[in-house]
Amino acid sequence: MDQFSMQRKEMDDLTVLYIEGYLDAHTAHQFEEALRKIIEEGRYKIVVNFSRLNYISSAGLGVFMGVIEEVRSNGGDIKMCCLSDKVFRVFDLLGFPALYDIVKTEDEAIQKFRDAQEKAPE
Amino acid sequence: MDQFSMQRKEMDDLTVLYIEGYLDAHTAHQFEEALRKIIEEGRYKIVVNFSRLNYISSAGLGVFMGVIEEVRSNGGDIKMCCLSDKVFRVFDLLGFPALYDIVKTEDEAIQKFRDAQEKAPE
Amino acid sequence: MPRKTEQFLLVTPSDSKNLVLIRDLVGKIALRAGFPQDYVDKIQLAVDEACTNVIRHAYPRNRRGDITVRIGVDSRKLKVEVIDHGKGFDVQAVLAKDVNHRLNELKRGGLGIYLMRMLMDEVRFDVKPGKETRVEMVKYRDLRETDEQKALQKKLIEKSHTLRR
Amino acid sequence: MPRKTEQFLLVTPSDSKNLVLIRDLVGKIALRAGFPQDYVDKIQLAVDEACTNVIRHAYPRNRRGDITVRIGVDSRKLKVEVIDHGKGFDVQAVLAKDVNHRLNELKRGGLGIYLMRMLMDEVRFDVKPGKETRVEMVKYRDLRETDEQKALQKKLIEKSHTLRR
Ligand SMILES: Nc1ncnc2c1ncn2[C@@H]1O[C@H](COP(=O)(O)OP(=O)(O)O)[C@@H](O)[C@H]1O
Ligand SMILES: Nc1ncnc2c1ncn2[C@@H]1O[C@H](COP(=O)(O)OP(=O)(O)O)[C@@H](O)[C@H]1O
Repeated sequence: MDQFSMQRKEMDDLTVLYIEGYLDAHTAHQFEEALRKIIEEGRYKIVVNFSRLNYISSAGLGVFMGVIEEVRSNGGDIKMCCLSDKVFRVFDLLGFPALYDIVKTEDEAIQKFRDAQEKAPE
Repeated sequence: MDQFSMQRKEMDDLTVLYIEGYLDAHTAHQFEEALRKIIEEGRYKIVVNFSRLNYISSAGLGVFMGVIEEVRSNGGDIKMCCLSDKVFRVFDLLGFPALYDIVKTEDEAIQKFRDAQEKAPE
Repeated sequence: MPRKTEQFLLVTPSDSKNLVLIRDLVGKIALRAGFPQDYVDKIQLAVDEACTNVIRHAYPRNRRGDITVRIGVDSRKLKVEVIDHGKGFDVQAVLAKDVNHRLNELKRGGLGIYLMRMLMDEVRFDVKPGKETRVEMVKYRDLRETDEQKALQKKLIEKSHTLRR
Repeated sequence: MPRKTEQFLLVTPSDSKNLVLIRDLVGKIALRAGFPQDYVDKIQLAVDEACTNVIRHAYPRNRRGDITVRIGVDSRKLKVEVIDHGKGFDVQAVLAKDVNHRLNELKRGGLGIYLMRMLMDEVRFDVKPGKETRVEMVKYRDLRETDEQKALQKKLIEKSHTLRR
């Protein structure tokens, strides 16, 4: 009966968060906690992999809105990959594709971070 | 959304009916029709294979009660095999194991018909 | 495990195609409330039997009524009420039929109420003919087969042996 | 496809853990009524959003109320009503906030009602503060995106481009 679960992977300064199941007002706080923990560790380059996410409601979308400012103001970003058509449609309805990098594969998301690094090396 | 389905196999004078899914008051009439059709064809040696049946209510059990007399009075029988523990428990609660041959495998059910034939050849 | 009673209510048309909706909802609530799978199976079947009776017996063919299922869960038990507003029936007469009668009638049913009583810890009927028929069933979290249930089944099995051809 | 309206009613405690029960029931009814999967997805999400609002906004923290979901299906449409008996809200004020405001507020939500209006063909609110808040949503079997829905989204997308860093 576990509706929602997550897994985390680290690659250098990059964190990939895999989310699975149903992300609604009931499970959104688990997701928010996981994101906040990553941010508190000072890791601001985050890829969220949606490949196993079946469902998202505005409560799940709100989690992104709630942390994105902090992440970006620290030179990071949240990039999203591997959304099913169904989940993408919800993002699309809300104009998220203009606000976030939403890409097809995890590699593409990672490459976006690498490209940005090359353009603006610290 | 198909809750219940069936498949039929013929071996000489024996008919095996495979039932699958949920057998309740909604689907019982489909099952009853299939059994009646077999009987109308004059085929009275019937094995019902439960291996893919997930659920049975008294409406499903009632189907057996409704045809067994006709089947047996024509020298046949309905033997049942491959019940899950859950489905067997319902049969057991109602004392069916004393009224019907309920066996573990399809081979055993078939063998029971063959043994009976040898003992009482026509 | 909820401290207070949590109440759920489902009303559907009295149609056999809705049995699956009712079973699914009741099953999810029971499982989530921490009942073990074999209890969940029993609760689902008992509720199915009560609802099947509403579908088959409560309303005349030309007037489709409703089935109301009320579920309450607390730290000790799950209670389900199955309610219809149909013609009702003579509970005493039905319950008075002993195992003997029941088995002789097996061909044409008569198993539902017996199953409900075997599967649940408490089964009560409250019939106000033409107004409301209510079946109330309780399953406790930690209670295995009662002596009454064992005795009922023993009688049935003895009887069925004598009926066996 | 039912000729007359078939009515279903589900009442659960106003708790986010019940969203999954509500979505599952509504989804099964819509699917069985012959709605295509993408419509079923939209109906489920719209109902989830309306129920999430009840859970988040309708009742004070110390008083848990109920969510009532009423579903009606007929040959033309599916209608869902989500009802609470909480504090209500000023519908005009909320609807008056244009896309501009909405996007500036994205950080803290404000997406639910917008989504409901995008996903369903008709959305109506009926608020009797302190008594009953009712959201009525209709999805027709054969109606694709309305012009209003297209215009709403166009405005939102234009706005979000200007907000993009
Ligand atoms: N909700 C109900 N409304 C009217 N009659 C009922 C109802 N439930 C049970 N009954 C009566 O009780 C009898 C016994 O029910 P049951 O043990 O479930 O067996 P069956 O339904 O197979 O006859 C039914 O035949 C019916 O006359
Ligand atoms: N059932 C309700 N009871 C009370 N207030 C509500 C209800 N539904 C919506 N509202 C009000 O409408 C506002 C907008 O809702 P919505 O667009 O879903 O966004 P959000 O819930 O994220 O604020 C809410 O903030 C709330 O004030």
